[in-house]
Amino acid sequence: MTDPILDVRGISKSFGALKASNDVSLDLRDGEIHALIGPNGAGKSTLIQQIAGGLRPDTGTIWFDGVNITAESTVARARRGLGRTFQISSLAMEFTVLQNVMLGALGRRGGAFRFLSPVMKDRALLETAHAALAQVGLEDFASATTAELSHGQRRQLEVAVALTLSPRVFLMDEPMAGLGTEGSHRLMDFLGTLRHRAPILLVEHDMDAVFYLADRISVLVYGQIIATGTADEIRANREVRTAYLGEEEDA
Amino acid sequence: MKFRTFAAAIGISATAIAAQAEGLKVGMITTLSGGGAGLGIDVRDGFMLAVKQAARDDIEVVIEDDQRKPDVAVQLADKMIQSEKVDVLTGIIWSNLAMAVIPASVAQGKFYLSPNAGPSQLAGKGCDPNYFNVAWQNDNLHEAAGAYANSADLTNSFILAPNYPAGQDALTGYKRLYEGELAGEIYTKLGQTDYASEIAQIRASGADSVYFFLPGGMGISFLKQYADSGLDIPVVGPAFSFDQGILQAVGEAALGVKNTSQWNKDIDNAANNAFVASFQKEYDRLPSLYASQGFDTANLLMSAMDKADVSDTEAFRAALKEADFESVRGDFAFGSNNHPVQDIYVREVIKEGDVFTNKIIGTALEDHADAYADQCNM
Amino acid sequence: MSIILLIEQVLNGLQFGVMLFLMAAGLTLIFGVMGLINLAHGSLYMVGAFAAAGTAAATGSFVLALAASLVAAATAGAIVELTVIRRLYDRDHLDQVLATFALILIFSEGTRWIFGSFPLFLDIPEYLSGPVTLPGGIEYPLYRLTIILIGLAIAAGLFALIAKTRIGIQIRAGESDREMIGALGVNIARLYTLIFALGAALAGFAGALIGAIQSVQVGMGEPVLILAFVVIVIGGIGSIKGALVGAILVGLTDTLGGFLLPRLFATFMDASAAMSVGSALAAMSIYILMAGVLLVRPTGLFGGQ
Amino acid sequence: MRRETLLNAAVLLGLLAVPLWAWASDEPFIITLATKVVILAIAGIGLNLALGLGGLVSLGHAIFFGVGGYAMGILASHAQSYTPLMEWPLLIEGTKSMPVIWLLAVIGGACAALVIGALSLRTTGVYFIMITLAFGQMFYYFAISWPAYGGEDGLAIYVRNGFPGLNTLDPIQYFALCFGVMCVVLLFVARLAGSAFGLALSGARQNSERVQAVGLVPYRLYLVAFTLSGAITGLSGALYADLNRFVSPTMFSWQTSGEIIIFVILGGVGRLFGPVIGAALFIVLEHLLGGLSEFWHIYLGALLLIVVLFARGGLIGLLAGKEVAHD
Repeated sequence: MTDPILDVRGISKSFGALKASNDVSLDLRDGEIHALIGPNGAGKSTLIQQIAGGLRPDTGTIWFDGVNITAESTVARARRGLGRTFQISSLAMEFTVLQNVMLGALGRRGGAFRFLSPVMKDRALLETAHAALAQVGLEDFASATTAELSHGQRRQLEVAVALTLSPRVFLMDEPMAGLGTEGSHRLMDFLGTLRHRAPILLVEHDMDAVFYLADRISVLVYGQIIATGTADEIRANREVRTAYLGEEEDA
Repeated sequence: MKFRTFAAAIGISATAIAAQAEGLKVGMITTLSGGGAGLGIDVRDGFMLAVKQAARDDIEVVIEDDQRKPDVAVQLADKMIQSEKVDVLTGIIWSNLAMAVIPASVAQGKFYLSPNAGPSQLAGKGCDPNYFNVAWQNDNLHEAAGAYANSADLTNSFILAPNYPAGQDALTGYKRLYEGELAGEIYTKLGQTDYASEIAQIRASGADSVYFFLPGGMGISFLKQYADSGLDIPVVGPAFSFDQGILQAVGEAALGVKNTSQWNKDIDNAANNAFVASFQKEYDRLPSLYASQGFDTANLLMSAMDKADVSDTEAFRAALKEADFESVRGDFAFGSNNHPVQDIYVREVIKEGDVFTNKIIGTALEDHADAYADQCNM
Repeated sequence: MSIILLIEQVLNGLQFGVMLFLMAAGLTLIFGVMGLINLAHGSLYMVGAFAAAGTAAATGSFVLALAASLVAAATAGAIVELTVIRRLYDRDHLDQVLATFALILIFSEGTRWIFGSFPLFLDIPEYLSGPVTLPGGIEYPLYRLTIILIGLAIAAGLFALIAKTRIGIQIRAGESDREMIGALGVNIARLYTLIFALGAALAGFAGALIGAIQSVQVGMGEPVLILAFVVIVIGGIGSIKGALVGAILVGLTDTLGGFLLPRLFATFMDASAAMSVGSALAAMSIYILMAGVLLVRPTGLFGGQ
Repeated sequence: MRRETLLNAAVLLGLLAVPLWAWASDEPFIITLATKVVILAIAGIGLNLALGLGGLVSLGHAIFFGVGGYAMGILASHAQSYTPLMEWPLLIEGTKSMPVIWLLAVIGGACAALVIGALSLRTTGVYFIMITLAFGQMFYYFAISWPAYGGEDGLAIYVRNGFPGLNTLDPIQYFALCFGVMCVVLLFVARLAGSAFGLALSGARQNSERVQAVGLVPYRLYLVAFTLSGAITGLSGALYADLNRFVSPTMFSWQTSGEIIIFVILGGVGRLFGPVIGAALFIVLEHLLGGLSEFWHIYLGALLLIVVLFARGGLIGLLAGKEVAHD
């Protein structure tokens, strides 16, 4: 078995008295989808932010491909190949679809300090961008304004931008949120194939999606991981049933 | 393209302007909006009153508002010269605007008559035969205050002014003739409105008098706060802080304060009596120092027009230099650098009925010229 | 330099700071609750001063003049809020800056149109004029002392208003979560108008108090406005406590800077040059203070993230 | 061709035609006004780079305008009085050559913007607006009380500086020179907006989190934009000083910063020609309204209010419609 590409070791983060992350460890291996689930307020967002670089853990370390990245900035982590999609669509809304993807391609090339040559005529960048759009099936919308896209299309575009970075790992924060059934299914199929390009750490509320897609599932409750295992193991786990799924059913 | 002409507003009919062929065109650039507009309005009103009284059809006045911005003034001067093709420029209130406009204007062969500002550079090395100052050289009133301090046996003055060129010149002017000691010398922030700190320092300094140059709102604030501080050391200032326009806003706080001026409404001569009466009738307020300067400027100009045509530059210049007009301040002559040689009086703030005003109590300097005339080569 | 002089300067700094607080409190409340930058706050200060001067001239009563300043500024504030400001709440800061800048132009020239270009008269009432002797033999103007006390009383009142009353709870709720107060069933539109009028009244009151010792003229509001902005930025925008601390800090820095810096330079320069360099630096001192604070704490001393 | 492109072409042609007409009919002041429009437009184009493209609301651009102005004033005043600017460690003489002055104005504006930007960009939002205002006030008070170059009086230069092959004193020739500079600046900014840098900067303005997630550092993008913006505004300051043959601390005042923002808004934020149209409109208004009433600021204020409240795209937005995303 290969070493995990992303390895979170015992991180904790407190806000005052609230322990948002309490000695959390989890890892992500090549070719898998590892889903992170948990009730509202369990600390999923805080955890994702620490992995992406927006927050720094109080203790513990985060390793990426054998390197300790705990102290690195968001930008540095992105350059290493941590491709992130956001919970709320985070795109440049005034841009066209193509421009958004070009932005990713630009990031991949590293450095935007070219001042006079027209970027939208840069062949190499355009190739990367169009390829990414083709993969998510948005090539027909290349010149549409981003603000005009439907919810699901914006999700696809987020993934396309992440793809331009040729990431080693995807970090996806609730990609299914706000999608209709049909949109969810299409995205689920797509993510199912995407895991072979790079493994996915998936935070998701949609339990159908999670149990359909995930190779492994970790359950986060009150900042602690109470179980990690395959879909079947998690379904069978008594602690999870009482602490989490039960609650969910009540709610 | 003409944006506005005030000639119509003051009663000269448009046909009269059209008819005059050999006439003279005056461009007045002055401050009519924003802060300090009161001064420009007074100069304009004084000037236009004289023009109206003369009732002549060979003078046209174009008035523009510089908003107290030097760059606007420069552009207006360009406009006056290039488009309006005026012969004479006048009207500027502030020294920094004067420095921006006058050198370039006289270099282009125009006459400039200053109704208010008199920066030292233009009285000395930068003097010009076409530039005439009808008010004073900037230092004059401050010098007079220094001289007054000597005569009043004040020997330990505390002096203050804003930290900008006119302020620095003011204190230099005071010190030029003043013979006593200085209890302190402070430069305040330009536009400062609270003088508690300075007043505390005056109190602690043991001074026997205070001299201040704080034009406009700064002076009002200073005087009110000084009066409230309980200090009873005599205060002396130049006329600017005690002028008709702002005296009502200072109120009781100014009562009894001595200030120096080359004009006051109680100077007893025919020209002045007529001016004060007609100004009050026309505008329904007492004339200010600035109005008197505007009035004199117009009369000087028209006296020269009677003697020479403006197209004959040499003759017109000589006619201006003669200063053959009835000045409201009495005797008036130009020195070698075209700046006034005149008496400067000491006034005291009094209350006439409900109105605060000034009365002359003495003469600080007689036939006083300025300190820069020697440096002027012309 | 005597200790008495220094104490007197500290009092002056305090008085200046307290005045700035009255301006800054309204600004910071309006920003904290409505997220609005209001450049026209200085105009409300001017409105208060003019209303007070007009009333004092007509009635001769200083108390009535102060009351008039409160009413006039609050009314002007409410009118402006209802007609213009409420369209700006969900706009970006740039739009707010421009629209309220436009209001300054309209207010200033409008006032000049009504009252003319000459400064108006407003004086300290007889019973508050002249100096009093404080313990230690310090002679200090009674009026300035009164201003300090009134200012501190208003500060205490504001803190109590926010901590104890129903409106205060709504204000605090509004600061933390705008949607929540809607959910609580509060009439947000009315609350906003009320807060804006309250801020305006404080500014107008400050204008009237200061108008009595300075000159009441068009354009008097803008220098104070800039200082009030410096205050709330130093204190952290939205924080009343920050406004108080920032105001006192700015008041002391400005007063003591102008007093001490020239003396400091005089120890190693000739007097006249020291005066000119020292006062130039003093004029810049509060802006240097502000830049310094922001560099260390980009959201001010008491500002949230 | 798109409507905005047509409009832009019409503006350029109009801006050329008016002074040419004035030249033919001997109205030199109209040429001076047109020159002022062109120069203020350059200042606005500079600001628009930071404001429109980068979303940086700077209330301190008067600093760079003033730095450019004083670069001209200081160099020319030394040349005028034949005193060297500096004798030690190396001899630097004043100059009356526009190209040299422009170079220094650009460098001066850029350096000031680099330092101020590096400090100010640590803050965001209102704090950024206010800290740039604070830096502006520092420069303003410094210029007022610094006696070496005239303090509040400013510096007057009696003869306009020279440009090889032109008689700059002739209004129409100076206009042509400024117009040429404006075209070069417009071209530069247009190229910049379409470049990799422009894309990244515009992305950072719309969504800074997104830009970071693709591995770009917004701070650096902003800083470079701010510096370039300062350089362009500095250049316009030197031109403006030469138009008036005069510099003064009012160039540094916060009202100047406010007016530059107004041009940009009146014309249309983020539009290439926004500042050009805005500056033209502002000057026309100043002279038309100024002619109507002493209280013309009231009308200016009302107009500005209407534009901000009801016509968010500025004049270009009204005439050319919503901005089209361009590939």
